[in-house]
Amino acid sequence: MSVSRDQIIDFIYNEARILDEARYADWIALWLDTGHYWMPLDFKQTDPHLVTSFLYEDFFMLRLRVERLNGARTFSQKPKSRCLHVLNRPSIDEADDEAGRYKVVTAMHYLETRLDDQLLLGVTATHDLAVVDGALRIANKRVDLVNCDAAFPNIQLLP
Amino acid sequence: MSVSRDQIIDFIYNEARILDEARYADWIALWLDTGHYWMPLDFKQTDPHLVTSFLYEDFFMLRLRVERLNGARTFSQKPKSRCLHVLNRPSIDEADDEAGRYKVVTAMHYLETRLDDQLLLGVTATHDLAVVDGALRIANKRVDLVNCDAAFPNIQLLP
Amino acid sequence: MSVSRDQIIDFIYNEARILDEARYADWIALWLDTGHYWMPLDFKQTDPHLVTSFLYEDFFMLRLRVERLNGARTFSQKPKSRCLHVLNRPSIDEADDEAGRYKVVTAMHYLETRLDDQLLLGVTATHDLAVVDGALRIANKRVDLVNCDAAFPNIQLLP
Amino acid sequence: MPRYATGRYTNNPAAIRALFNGGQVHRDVYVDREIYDLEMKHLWSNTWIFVGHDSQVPNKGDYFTTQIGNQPVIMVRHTDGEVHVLYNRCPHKGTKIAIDREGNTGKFFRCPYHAWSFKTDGCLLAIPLKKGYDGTALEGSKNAKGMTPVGAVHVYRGFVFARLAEHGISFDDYFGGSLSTIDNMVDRSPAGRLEVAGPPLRYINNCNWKMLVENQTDSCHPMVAHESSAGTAVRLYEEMGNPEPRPPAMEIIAPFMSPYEFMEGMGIRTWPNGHGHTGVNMSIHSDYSAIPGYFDAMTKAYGEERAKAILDENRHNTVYFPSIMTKGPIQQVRNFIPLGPDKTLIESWIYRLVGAPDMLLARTAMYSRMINASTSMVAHDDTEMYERAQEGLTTNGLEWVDLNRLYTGPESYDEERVENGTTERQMRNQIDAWVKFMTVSMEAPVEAAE
Amino acid sequence: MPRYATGRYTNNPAAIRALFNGGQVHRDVYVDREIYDLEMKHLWSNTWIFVGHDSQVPNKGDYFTTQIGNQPVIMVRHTDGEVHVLYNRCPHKGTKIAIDREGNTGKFFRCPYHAWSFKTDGCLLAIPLKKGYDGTALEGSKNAKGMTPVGAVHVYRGFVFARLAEHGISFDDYFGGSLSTIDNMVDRSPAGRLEVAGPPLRYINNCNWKMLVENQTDSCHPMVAHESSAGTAVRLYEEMGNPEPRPPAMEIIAPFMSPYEFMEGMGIRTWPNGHGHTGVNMSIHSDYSAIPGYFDAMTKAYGEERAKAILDENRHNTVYFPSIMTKGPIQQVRNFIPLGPDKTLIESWIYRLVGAPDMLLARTAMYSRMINASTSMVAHDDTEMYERAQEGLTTNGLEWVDLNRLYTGPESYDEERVENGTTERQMRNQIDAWVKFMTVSMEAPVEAAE
Amino acid sequence: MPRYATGRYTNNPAAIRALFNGGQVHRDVYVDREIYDLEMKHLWSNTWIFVGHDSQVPNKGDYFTTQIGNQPVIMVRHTDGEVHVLYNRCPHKGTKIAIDREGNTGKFFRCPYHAWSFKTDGCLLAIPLKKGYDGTALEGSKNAKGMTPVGAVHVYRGFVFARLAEHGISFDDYFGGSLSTIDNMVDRSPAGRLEVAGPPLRYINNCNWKMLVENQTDSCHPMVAHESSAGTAVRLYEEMGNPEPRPPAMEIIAPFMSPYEFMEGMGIRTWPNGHGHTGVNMSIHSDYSAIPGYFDAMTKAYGEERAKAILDENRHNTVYFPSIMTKGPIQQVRNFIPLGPDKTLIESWIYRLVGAPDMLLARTAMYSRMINASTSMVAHDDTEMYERAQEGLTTNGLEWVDLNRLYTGPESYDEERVENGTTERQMRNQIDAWVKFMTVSMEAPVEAAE
Ligand code: FES
Ligand code: FES
Ligand code: FES
Ligand SMILES: [Fe+3]
Ligand SMILES: [Fe+3]
Ligand SMILES: [Fe+3]
Repeated sequence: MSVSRDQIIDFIYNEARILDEARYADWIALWLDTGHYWMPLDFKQTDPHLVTSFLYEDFFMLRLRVERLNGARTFSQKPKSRCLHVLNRPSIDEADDEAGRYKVVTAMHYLETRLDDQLLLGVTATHDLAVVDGALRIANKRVDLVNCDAAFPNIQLLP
Repeated sequence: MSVSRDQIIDFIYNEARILDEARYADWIALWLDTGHYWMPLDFKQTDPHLVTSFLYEDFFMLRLRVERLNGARTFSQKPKSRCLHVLNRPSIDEADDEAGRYKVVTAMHYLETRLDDQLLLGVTATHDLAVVDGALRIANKRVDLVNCDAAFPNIQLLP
Repeated sequence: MSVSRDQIIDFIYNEARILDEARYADWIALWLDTGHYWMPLDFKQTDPHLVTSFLYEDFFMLRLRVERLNGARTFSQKPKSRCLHVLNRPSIDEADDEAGRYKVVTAMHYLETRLDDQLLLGVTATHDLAVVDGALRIANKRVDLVNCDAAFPNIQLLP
Repeated sequence: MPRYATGRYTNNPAAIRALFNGGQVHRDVYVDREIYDLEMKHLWSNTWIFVGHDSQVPNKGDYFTTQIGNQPVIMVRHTDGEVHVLYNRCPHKGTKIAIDREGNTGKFFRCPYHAWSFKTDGCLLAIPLKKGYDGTALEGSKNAKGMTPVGAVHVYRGFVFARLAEHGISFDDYFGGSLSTIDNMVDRSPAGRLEVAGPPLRYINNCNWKMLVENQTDSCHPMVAHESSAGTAVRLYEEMGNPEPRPPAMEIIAPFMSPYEFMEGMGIRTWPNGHGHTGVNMSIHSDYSAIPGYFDAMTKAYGEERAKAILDENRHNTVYFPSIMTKGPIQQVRNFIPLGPDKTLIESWIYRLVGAPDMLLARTAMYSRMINASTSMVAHDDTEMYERAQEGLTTNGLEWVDLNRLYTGPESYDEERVENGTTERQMRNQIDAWVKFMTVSMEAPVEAAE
Repeated sequence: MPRYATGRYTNNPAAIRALFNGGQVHRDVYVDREIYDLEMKHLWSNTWIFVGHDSQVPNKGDYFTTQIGNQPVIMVRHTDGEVHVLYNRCPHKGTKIAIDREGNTGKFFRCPYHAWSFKTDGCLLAIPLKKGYDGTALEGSKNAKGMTPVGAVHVYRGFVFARLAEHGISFDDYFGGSLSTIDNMVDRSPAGRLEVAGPPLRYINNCNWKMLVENQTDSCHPMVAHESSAGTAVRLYEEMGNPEPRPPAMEIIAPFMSPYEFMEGMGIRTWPNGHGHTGVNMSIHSDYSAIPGYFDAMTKAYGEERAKAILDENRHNTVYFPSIMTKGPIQQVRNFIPLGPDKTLIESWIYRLVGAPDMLLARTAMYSRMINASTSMVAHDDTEMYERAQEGLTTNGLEWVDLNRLYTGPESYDEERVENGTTERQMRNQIDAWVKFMTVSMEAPVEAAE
Repeated sequence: MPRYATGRYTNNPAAIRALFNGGQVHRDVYVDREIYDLEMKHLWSNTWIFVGHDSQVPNKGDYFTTQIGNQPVIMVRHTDGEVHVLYNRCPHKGTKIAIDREGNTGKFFRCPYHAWSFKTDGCLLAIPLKKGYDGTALEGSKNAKGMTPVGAVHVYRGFVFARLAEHGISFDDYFGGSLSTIDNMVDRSPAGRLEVAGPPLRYINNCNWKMLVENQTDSCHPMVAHESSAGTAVRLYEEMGNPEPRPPAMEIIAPFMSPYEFMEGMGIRTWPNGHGHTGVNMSIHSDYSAIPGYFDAMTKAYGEERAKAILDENRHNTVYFPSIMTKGPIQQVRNFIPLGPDKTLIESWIYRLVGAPDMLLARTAMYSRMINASTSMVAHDDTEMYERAQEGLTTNGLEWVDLNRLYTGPESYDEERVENGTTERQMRNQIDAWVKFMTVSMEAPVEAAE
């Protein structure tokens, strides 16, 4: 049930592109419904529960989030935001071909824009990928902001 | 008359580097003289003619543009601008080895500077490449700004 | 005493990650003690001695620099800065497998942050790598700022 | 100049008048913060400002958001079919009702904060839990009326203009004969109608808005400032051996190298209140190639004689002071939106001539991107000049800008005049109108009120 | 509004009072630069402002840097165990003594520039080469005292408040009965103690600080502004067939869709000096699921009856004017830090109920990220409204913000009152206090001095 | 401080004088916007400001663009070989004539907008279509003269200084004995000449320009603020077992750890009008290793005795108030360009000693990048202090900056004095000159004019 190194790297680039193209249904389909999208607040934070975070979203929250983005009365998205990821080459830090589990670390610069505003964020994404029925899926995703202790305006889309 | 995946990817990286190094004669040489450099104005614009654009440059305009950049009386380039592209890994969306035609999509962050000013743009480039006499050439190039509806200062060089 | 193309590329990505993760002891270990880290001041500068530079650091200066970053009384690093590199794919411009010397050019966008401040720099790194005892090491590193003639605030970490 | 206001100009019409001596203008007009704020309060309120084109809001409930001076407004097609212009501000707590550039709001606007709703003419429609306001001072307050409309709105052949001030000069008195350019632009449609074509090019220049407006009739700069683009195009074309068909750039850009003699002969016309145009006798648009089928369509619509007359008019740039420049042969409006004393947003719109071949729209679209975009070489030439001037004017060695070209003595701007195409009279005409509409309301009681 | 100060408000209490007519507030209160500067000088100096929680500095020498209004300060635990609040400014040349968000400085502060040192109560400890100052005017000058402490500090059940002004209203007189919310929050700890849990969420809103403060008791906006998040959550959950266990989001976010009737019944209480809270009778926090073991712990600590009483209190948002909002059921403080007339930094802190199960802290942490972060959907809804209002208020069509809901005549804010949960009385109460503390020191001699 | 001007200082010399009491300076001097604007208008116009070095423009037509205070100027070598300094502003519409940092314009400048041309001394040369100005008011206006030269220019041993004001103190009266440092720097060239070496390091500090100027003679900060760099270097070197040859950093950076005793003995000299230097008796530059062949070259040029005398002078930092700091042993000029009350651009130039070995230039280049760049560890130490102080000074707990060190009573700054190296007398000397040149022109009629 193993996958090739290229398949893993492709998966990471593909996810970023799906987000940039706002293909949210496709994006949700990449996830295992047990997964969490975690954006820690604290530098090198280890506990997602007893310290708060920017995001610690279960599958329901992720679905809610993408549903909301297209809602008729989602005023903060009238007009819509857009984003563009540029990824450093992903690094496969851990690979368990037996279990079909992979840990991939990717530094990226994330640009989010709306009307005349533009926000640039430096983030490091850590993907836990799992092979299910021969296909790669996101088991968990952690996104660390390089300046997690800074004050931010709205960040409405997902790095 | 086919080329390898690596050759295509290398071509895209190479073009960006040529622009960053302001080797404009080399850059013009990459083009088929029937090609257009299109930077649409509208989000997901389909018509380059009856809706205006940032750029829809034929070969003459491209040559004029690079000629002008080095002109003795090009005051807006005294002093000169410089740019630096950082590319996401290019994705070969379509490949017709028979015809020797390839469509490559590349997200990138484009930095343009002059004196103490700096402008960062998020763009997605779509290259139509053609193999002519065994060598890859740019048949057409489309560059979409992630925030195409924003107001911009001068953008004097080419993403 | 040659190394593979992939090993060279991996080395470049790895160095950037080490800097982003502030693993400075590891970073120093990448260097030959005869090396210089050169960040020229002038556009296309050729002489590191009779024209000044942002940096022209010998091994002692590099060690001093990283020592200082963790010093108890390094007030400009209380709190600390953090950085994140996103690299264009490195290009191996010269390879002498005989001598085990390689020249690698890499465009990158470098983000440095501290508290609520963030600085984005466009740089091109040129690595002279040497194979010593079968391992790659940094013989010299040159970093050119795309807007080297601009005025900058503090740049406290290393692109 | 001081970066803060010393109150030198507020409620001081004499000081405003002293900024223009007929041939020269004081640099404070371009760089001073207090002057800018007074422009927003007086000049941009007392004059008629371009808002948009009614084809942007073809259907009931269609709206478009923009600003008049520094005032955010909404242009909307009301249920009665009329176009209304409302301040983009909820009477409850001030929330902007819409910030989408455009959309359709149906029969009413609904504020996204507490759901107060308003008819598309601004009138208050409903408030949730309305009873909470029974017997309160909301009733009878201006807030209870709903979204406030601007002072006056006038739609002229599809172009929507507004005056913020409730009272002031009428549309006709303000524009007078200058409307002939809009007439010509619209008449060029066999159907006598324009339709907006796509979104505008939007670009920022770090300079005062007047530098752009003055440049529109500046006939002594093209052969100098645009040598880098137009001059290079001509040279490049020659090097290629003048191949036919000519690249479009040769038709659009090359004419910018026309010599001084051409510019002199072209002529400049000025109208009262700061309006005027270049290209009285001919212009850089004169030699555009004929578009197959267009003249036939025009003849069918107007008869040959009238059609000829319409197409023989080759005006270059017409300034409708202070907010726009438009053309006849090219269906374009350049909208100058001030963002600060040293920052201007330009929105460049293009329009389709209803009933005319697509090629005319294609040419207008091409002209627009070649001449106006952030990415246009010709625009790079101009912007460089504006932004250098904005910085240069901060120097104290010289405090005056010179507009003396062909100014040989006192001029009356109350009469329509045609002069040598290189005169700076139109720039003087603009500053004359600037002084007039800066000061006309300066001592009105409304001042005291604030 | 003018972007520069015309001096309309400085030392002009009458002009300040004229900005509030009982039911409406003039927009200058939210957008005017001079008003903002006067707020920093008067309102934020004369009132008691939240600084932090003493559990942030548990040990001697522990410090935390923040700001009171626009004044950088350091909160530090002195060697005597007391918490002190000092201006973050070296008496020599003004260097900030520390800019780390927090740390431990040991027995003394040492300026990084020339090594002047200070005890942790601010008193000057030593100067290198001290003899260089023998017989100089430094001796006897205020600078020789060391780091200046703020006017007054009061720690209430762990929460540290400070008043910049040396003289003024006392802590108890200022907060009076409003302290009951803090009591309830702390009483919810079986140990009667809170502990800070992690760093705060920090986010920037491009609006005036008062827009955030007013929103805290704005019970007519959730079902409208939050329909996109809460409404969508409800729909999505239904589409899934209301599975159990409910996703946490349904407990935290869904209640924002509560109907007007619920909001009316919820009730609003106001206290003198601008303080007040929503959720007198019940609130959107009422239906939170019970946490295993918690009630037992509470009973053990307080006895069943008292425990019930503490937990039956379900206050929603309590505003301690002007600087924070806090809750009872959720151990959170939202700190509003003004950065300009149109810019506010919000820091959202959470606390552990010492002696209570972790699950309560987990719920508070979840609430905080779901409702408050830059990445929170609910915060996106609110921020959109604030920022639209900040821009909308610059329009000149209407100069007043309406707060008339359920305002049927003159009100006294000197008495504690409970009213219908949809009243805007608490917003009026805030503006009334705003006027009071803006003007109280306006003609004091200290003015002349500057 | 108020962010807007209350007009407290404009035309109010008494208020300016009240900002300095001999030993302490009011923080408005560093943070107030109105004070900053007045500095540009008075202090930076009435004093002699560094422009550049004549070796930057060796040939006729060579030019260099920079600014004097906030005024953009061009330094150019005229056809007669003289260096001229002109305001960078076209007399037509204000366009900056050149914005390249440097270049060669040939025999004349040509404005890029409408091609007015000017001789390299600024005189109007030609206007296209000149006849358009016949009989107009341009003739006889100041604009017709061409590009305006600054008030006065003086080249001293290659260094170009200018005074914006037309009338005022002469170059010699202004600098007096302080020129001895420039003399020593230039004398160190066997040819008695310097040549600029490459572009300057350019960096931005978010602080007032005076914080940098005061730091130049602040001998009590190095061992404290630079412990992180210099102290660490010393420790690291020891850990390595003091290897020889010493790393260059040990020669350049380590001396910043010199003890107070050294600093005291070093001595400080002050001259009238705010000038002064550290390192009267010796300095951190004293122990620089000898460069092979240099002394021979000096002896050949000057004779041994004179050569010794020149090289025995080891001045550290010399401040030519207000705009630069320079050294003798290191051929460097640090140019302080104010960009706002809280923003300063520093340009750090280095020069070659004509006729001396390359190694001296190499050392100067090394010193410059190790001590001055945005990337310099030593600069990081200093910038951190300046920027912390800029923010710290906004606190209201203390309004005065202390400069009392070794100030035991009224001092006269009109006499040259040498004192203990740790005195803050030179900082007081600067503020004294600041008051003098801020107020000297304050009531001149030119005021009324504006
Ligand atoms: S602000 Fe618009 S309804 Fe309340
Ligand atoms: S500024 Fe603090 S010791 Fe000098
Ligand atoms: S502005 Fe210089 S010639 Fe017109
Ligand atoms: Fe032009
Ligand atoms: Fe809300
Ligand atoms: Fe220093």
